[in-house]
Amino acid sequence: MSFDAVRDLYQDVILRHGRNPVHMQRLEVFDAAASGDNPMCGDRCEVRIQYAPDGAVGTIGFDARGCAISMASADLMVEAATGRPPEDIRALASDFYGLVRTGDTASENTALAALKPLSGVAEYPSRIKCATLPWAALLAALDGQTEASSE
Amino acid sequence: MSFDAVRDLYQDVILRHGRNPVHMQRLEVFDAAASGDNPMCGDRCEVRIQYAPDGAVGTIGFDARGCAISMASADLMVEAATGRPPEDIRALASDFYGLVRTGDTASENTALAALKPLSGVAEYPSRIKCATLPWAALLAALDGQTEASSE
Amino acid sequence: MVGDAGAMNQIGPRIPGVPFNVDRIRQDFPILSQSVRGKKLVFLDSAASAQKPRAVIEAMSHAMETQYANVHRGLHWMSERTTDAYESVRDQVASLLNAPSRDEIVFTRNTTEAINLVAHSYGRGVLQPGQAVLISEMEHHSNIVPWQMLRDAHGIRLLVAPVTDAGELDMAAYESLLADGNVGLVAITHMSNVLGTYTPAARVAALAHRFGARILFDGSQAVVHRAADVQAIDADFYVFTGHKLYGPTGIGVLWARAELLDRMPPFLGGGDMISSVSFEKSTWARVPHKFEAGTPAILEAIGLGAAISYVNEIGYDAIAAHEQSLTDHALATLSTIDGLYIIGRAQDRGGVISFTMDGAHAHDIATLLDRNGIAVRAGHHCAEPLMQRLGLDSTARASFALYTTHAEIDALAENLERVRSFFQ
Amino acid sequence: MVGDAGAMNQIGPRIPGVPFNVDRIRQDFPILSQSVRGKKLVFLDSAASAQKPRAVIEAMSHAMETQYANVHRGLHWMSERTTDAYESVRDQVASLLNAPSRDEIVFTRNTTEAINLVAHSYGRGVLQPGQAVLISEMEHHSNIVPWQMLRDAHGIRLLVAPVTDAGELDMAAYESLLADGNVGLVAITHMSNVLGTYTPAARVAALAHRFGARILFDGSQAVVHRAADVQAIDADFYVFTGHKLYGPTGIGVLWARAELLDRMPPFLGGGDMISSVSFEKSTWARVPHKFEAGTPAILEAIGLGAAISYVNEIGYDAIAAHEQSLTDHALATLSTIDGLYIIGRAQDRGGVISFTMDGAHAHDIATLLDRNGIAVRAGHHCAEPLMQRLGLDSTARASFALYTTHAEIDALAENLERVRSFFQ
Ligand SMILES: Cc1ncc(COP(=O)(O)O)c(C=O)c1O
Ligand SMILES: Cc1ncc(COP(=O)(O)O)c(C=O)c1O
Repeated sequence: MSFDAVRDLYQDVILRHGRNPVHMQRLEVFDAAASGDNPMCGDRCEVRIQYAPDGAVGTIGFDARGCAISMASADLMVEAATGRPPEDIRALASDFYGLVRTGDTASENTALAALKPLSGVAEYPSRIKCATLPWAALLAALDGQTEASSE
Repeated sequence: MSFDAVRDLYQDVILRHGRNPVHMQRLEVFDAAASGDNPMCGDRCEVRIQYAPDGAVGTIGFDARGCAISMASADLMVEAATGRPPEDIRALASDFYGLVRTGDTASENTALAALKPLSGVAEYPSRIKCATLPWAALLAALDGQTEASSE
Repeated sequence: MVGDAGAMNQIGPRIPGVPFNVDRIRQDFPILSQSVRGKKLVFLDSAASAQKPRAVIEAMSHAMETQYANVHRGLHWMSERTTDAYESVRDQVASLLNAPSRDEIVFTRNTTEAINLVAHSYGRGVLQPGQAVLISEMEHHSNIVPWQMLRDAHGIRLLVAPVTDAGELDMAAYESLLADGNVGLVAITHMSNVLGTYTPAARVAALAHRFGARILFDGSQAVVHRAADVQAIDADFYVFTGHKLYGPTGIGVLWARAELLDRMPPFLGGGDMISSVSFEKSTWARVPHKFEAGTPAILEAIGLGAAISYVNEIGYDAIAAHEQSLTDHALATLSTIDGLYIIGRAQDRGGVISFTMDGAHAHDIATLLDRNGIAVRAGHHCAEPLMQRLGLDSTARASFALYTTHAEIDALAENLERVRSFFQ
Repeated sequence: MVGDAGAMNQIGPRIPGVPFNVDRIRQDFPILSQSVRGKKLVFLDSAASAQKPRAVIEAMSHAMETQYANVHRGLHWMSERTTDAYESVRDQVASLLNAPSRDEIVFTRNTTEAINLVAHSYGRGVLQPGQAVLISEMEHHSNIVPWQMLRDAHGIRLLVAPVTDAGELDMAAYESLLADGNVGLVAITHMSNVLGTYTPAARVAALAHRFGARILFDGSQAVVHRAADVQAIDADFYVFTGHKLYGPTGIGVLWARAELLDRMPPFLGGGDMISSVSFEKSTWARVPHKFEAGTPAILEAIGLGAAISYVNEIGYDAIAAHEQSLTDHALATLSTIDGLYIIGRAQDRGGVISFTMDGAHAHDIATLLDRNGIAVRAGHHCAEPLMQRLGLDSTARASFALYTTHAEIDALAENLERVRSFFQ
């Protein structure tokens, strides 16, 4: 018995980001912040953002507790979203939701490439929320809300 | 197809008493009265009694609506119980309950003989209450209550 | 999404487009070949609870044998698959009722619990003391008692729309009760379980809405015999019970408009209906989960899904046509029996026929018929106030299902003739 | 009366007196031979819901195939027989719990509904605003949220008895809460679904009574593993849920002392729970029917009856001995795994083991185990307040049933070693 079969879900990049999320930091100064909850399991993720002068999202920090999937997803999200205008982030989020639900994507959004390691989650329906939790918090922050509605 | 098989339940004496209950009459003067309800079907039976000077039940009348079994049972009850002291009636009732539940009896109570035609009801569990309804009302009246508790 | 699960598990599926064949259909119901008291079972008590096709029995067994775990909270395969199976029935029910959204489907134990849920949650949470709930004279106890309890606990008035001598809703009286009544909610049967009467649902709903009232339909009987479309009739709440629709016991349905469910406080508290819990304060899950506390009736939902698939495969059109023909035949045949009175003669009626007979009490009729294997119901049919209205203590009732045959109705009629002579 | 119905339907009944043989027992559970993701299923999530023996599956199928109709209201053979089958399960449950009377057994959908029934009916009908309900820190949401709702609706205070670091009820604190608290009702778990802790029920009940409080035990977990005797522990209310006791979903039980049930107003209104109905006023049936509105979960009660027969045939002594051995083995084996922490170390505990692991989140543990066919649960187990008390977000939980084997526990341990290296 081994866990080779779960490598589709737990790729090295996920294990790495899951273990040591580089962007896990509470911004002391921020323009918007929102939290998301995964009530089923107690995972929680707070995202804080600073806007750049041009309206793009300049800096993103998150504070989270949760599984490897949600931590890695949050960390990769920061990398993929930082520096982009809100509408780009919303489009990217939508592509990302498609990716983790179906395991695949037709989108040509190049920013999605860095998120592809998370596509394996589609095989584990109950884990999809782990991957989308940080995104739900980020989208809520962009909308000026403080709580992501649990879908 | 015929109904010969139900003759065990609907013996002639029952059909006769069911159709023309001789003792169905509302006593205008009475010492005690009680009603019983069969909520499942809307059957209702009111029993009124007059005590004789010696404490026995001198006269019994009933007013009822219901099926052939309950009408016949009420009518036969009046015949079996009239003139007896309350404790005899209680004993007879208890024997009668045994008879209709089991279809048989070990009792040597001679008064029971007239009630034997009702023993066939034991084969039709949901009809047992039809047979016991008037007795429940009579017992309640003897106890000075006005409503028989639906068991 | 409809039909897949049931079709898979079904033994001997009908070929779509093949004409309705009641003999073939009866083979799907194992119990119909049973004998009772030495006679072939003639089951004419389907309005109380219907028999179950093999597809339903198999779907439940199959789940227990191959794919079962608790739902919603599990990360493992068995739990995920069971959750999928359970949740897909929500889609089936939404499609059955033509509900705008699957999230508007709440699973309950039965119709009774569904109405109690509305009475508690909408009744205490949204209706104001002084407002009225308007029901009709031909309601089942399940659509009376919860409103009485609400009246007594919350100061709601209870109004009752009369039925005509023909056994139809008195539309003029209904309208004037609405006009005068400060009615917050109408709760009315979509089809009477005593008289077989269909209420003209769309008209009844339009009137309720004209006077600012919401409307709940008790679809327990209606949904068994004809397609129900909550959007077409413009209902606000629609409830039904699984065991009459060829499904198992233990499962019922409340449909309500999303905006109403959102405004309603939860009814039962516990697992699965929460978003978060602390001793100070808990927050609720989104609908429909807010109304499904605790481990739901998972296997029963799966059984209901198979029942819906089964009904869909046969098709409501075929079912309604068959049952209409049975009803016409029964009305014609029973009318020829001397001293037999059919109760109710609504214009629009289905296969539920109550009757009385001179000289024979309903109980005695039922017992005599039972002796020959024929199951009918006798009593007040959980509609005591309707009995009072009709001046009756009880009736005998024969009710039909998609598996009922014309020959069974002939057997009923023949035996009723015998009952008549027996008591003469 | 216990045992007959189930025994009849059971395939391959065990011979009484034959020693407990888990391999033989596993053959009674068809699902246990299934594969998951290509691996043999190792089902260690029975505390969430247990798998069903063939006896249960067959009892339900058999009823639907040969003997089914609605209960209580029918005069015909099918209805009488189905009523007998349904009502005889009341006897079985009474005997299971050693209840003084069968009329004290109320069927509900599950534990959650049973507790809500008590919270509504006893809570609003008997408890007075200002009185307290006392629960513990280790309750399932189902034994928290209904009391919160009662608090908010009816002005009851909610008190919480702490648990010790070992995961046991803090008896001293419990006693002083009782002494100070004007406590009307204690509602406490008989066995924790997170920690496996048994509460010392008789002591807990005696203390409650000394201070004039009634006591409800949530027996959802306890009744699965050991015989429960409501008279021996001197309980006032006892509730459990069928699907954890190898029965179907959709059925649960409330037992309460007759004198309490008599004083409690009805909870749900509708058919079957009434004595008479008029629009002005309805009167209630006697208990237990007063609390069973509408068509009950007939088939599910029959399934529960078969489950109880099954458990009785094996015997609680044999079950408890087997599970004790499993639990000891699991505690010993899991303790050797580096960085794995078992949560709770109660003196008296059963086969429910929660744990955490350094560097591995419970979700990830569950997913990795699932990949190898091993089903465990991960999360807060519907006990968020307990998680807060323990300073945890979630745990992984392995739970055992009478069909669990030592080899399955070894497989769990082996795979947990792999999980550890995977995340290191
Ligand atoms: C201790 C305890 N109480 C209550 C419940 C709730 O049971 P149900 O969901 O069947 O109502 C459970 C299980 O989920 C439990 O383990
Ligand atoms: C019209 C109607 N409403 C409500 C009910 C109650 O259904 P249930 O007993 O399944 O809750 C019934 C059937 O008993 C019915 O015929």
